[in-house]
Amino acid sequence: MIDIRIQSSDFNFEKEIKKFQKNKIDGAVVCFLGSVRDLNSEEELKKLEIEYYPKMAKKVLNETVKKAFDKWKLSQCLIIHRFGKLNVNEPIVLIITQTKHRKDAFRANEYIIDFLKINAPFWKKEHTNKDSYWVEQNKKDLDISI
Amino acid sequence: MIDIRIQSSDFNFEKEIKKFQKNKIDGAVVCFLGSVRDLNSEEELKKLEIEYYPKMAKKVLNETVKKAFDKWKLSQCLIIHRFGKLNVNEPIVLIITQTKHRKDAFRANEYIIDFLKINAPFWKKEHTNKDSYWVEQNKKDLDISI
Amino acid sequence: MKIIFFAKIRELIGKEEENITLPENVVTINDMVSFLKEYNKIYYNVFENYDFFIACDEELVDMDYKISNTKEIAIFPPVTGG
Amino acid sequence: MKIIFFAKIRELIGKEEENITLPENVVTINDMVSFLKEYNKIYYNVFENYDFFIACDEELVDMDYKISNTKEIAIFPPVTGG
Repeated sequence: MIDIRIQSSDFNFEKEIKKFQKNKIDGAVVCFLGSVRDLNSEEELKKLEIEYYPKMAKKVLNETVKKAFDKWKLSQCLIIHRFGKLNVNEPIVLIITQTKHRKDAFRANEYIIDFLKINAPFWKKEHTNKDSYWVEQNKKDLDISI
Repeated sequence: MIDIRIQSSDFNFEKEIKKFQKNKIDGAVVCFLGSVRDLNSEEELKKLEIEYYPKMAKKVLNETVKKAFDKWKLSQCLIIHRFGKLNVNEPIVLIITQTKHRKDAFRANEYIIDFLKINAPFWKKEHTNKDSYWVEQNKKDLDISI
Repeated sequence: MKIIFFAKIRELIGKEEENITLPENVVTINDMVSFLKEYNKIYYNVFENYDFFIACDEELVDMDYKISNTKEIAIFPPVTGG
Repeated sequence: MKIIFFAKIRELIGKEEENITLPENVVTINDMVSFLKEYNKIYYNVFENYDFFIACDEELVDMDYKISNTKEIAIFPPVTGG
């Protein structure tokens, strides 16, 4: 099962994880959850806005998950990436990977978020109490060899 | 926040993860969820029974999490490990790690589950439709260098 | 040719998309960028002063990619999702 | 000395715990194992034929660990949690 969703609405963690628990064979599930952080500055974050290129984003996420399926023995994989205006603490991205052996679930999950960070066409804009700023790409993300 | 629980009852994923989302600074959360798998044999698993050494289990999990806090910049960590008789698909262990940078959350989470697997005094017994068997230690777990 | 823009580059260009007839001598992405830089000073500013990526029909491409069969060209800044 | 057992070893011994007065010449874990193997054939069988670990007051110890200040000794098979 591959489930990729790009949506503005929030999601229910319990509901998503329960789908993975129905798999009787593969006991290891790893989740990555990325949420909106407050700014490390004097300004206060009011909203984090996420813009994306719909057709390409879906395509890149699909290709990423297919690569992960080829490299590790994934039985199920979910990606939810949100767009629109989000508040501090709201979830941005959820990635769930399921495998028989836990090492594979960790590796696959990290691979997907690393790849997503440098390749998937999403852009963040911070709306603070003073101004609005496009987020700059984190150079650390580019240093990751995949 | 360090939260370590050893309990027979099930837990609510949504409720546990929501506590982590309240942290406004650290945006990366990684979860590991281990569940009861069906047997890869002709016999049918009826129950998986987990026995443990209460005082020592609590101590080992505490020490493990403290080591993880020292090695990575963890802001929060939760471990729930269940005991008693569980059905196929029921969760056995949940580990949640939260950090500012996602790499640390992945590393710390994997460190904790690896360490738990070889050091925490829990034992699994499989009750099938035919007989009962104590689970043998997975040699792979011992090969992990920490 | 339909060109679409995203995020900061969309704001700099001042529109979400633009239909431009590219002259016949524009063969590669590099040719297109040179052409657009001459086309007006807004494009000149974007390509001179900002990091950008180009995708042809939803695939990232290099500057020497030949655009002849492309339906949609997207120009956007470095991605910051996840 | 209070000795407690877990999992398969608990089942082999046939009880959850046993209070045994160890003689004065039992100084290390190794001495205790030798003593228990002579104590009865159930212990002999366990120590001869099964993998076991020993914890003194909830800390895993080696065979040469001195047990003098220990309050509780636990004997159990390799762990299989998680």
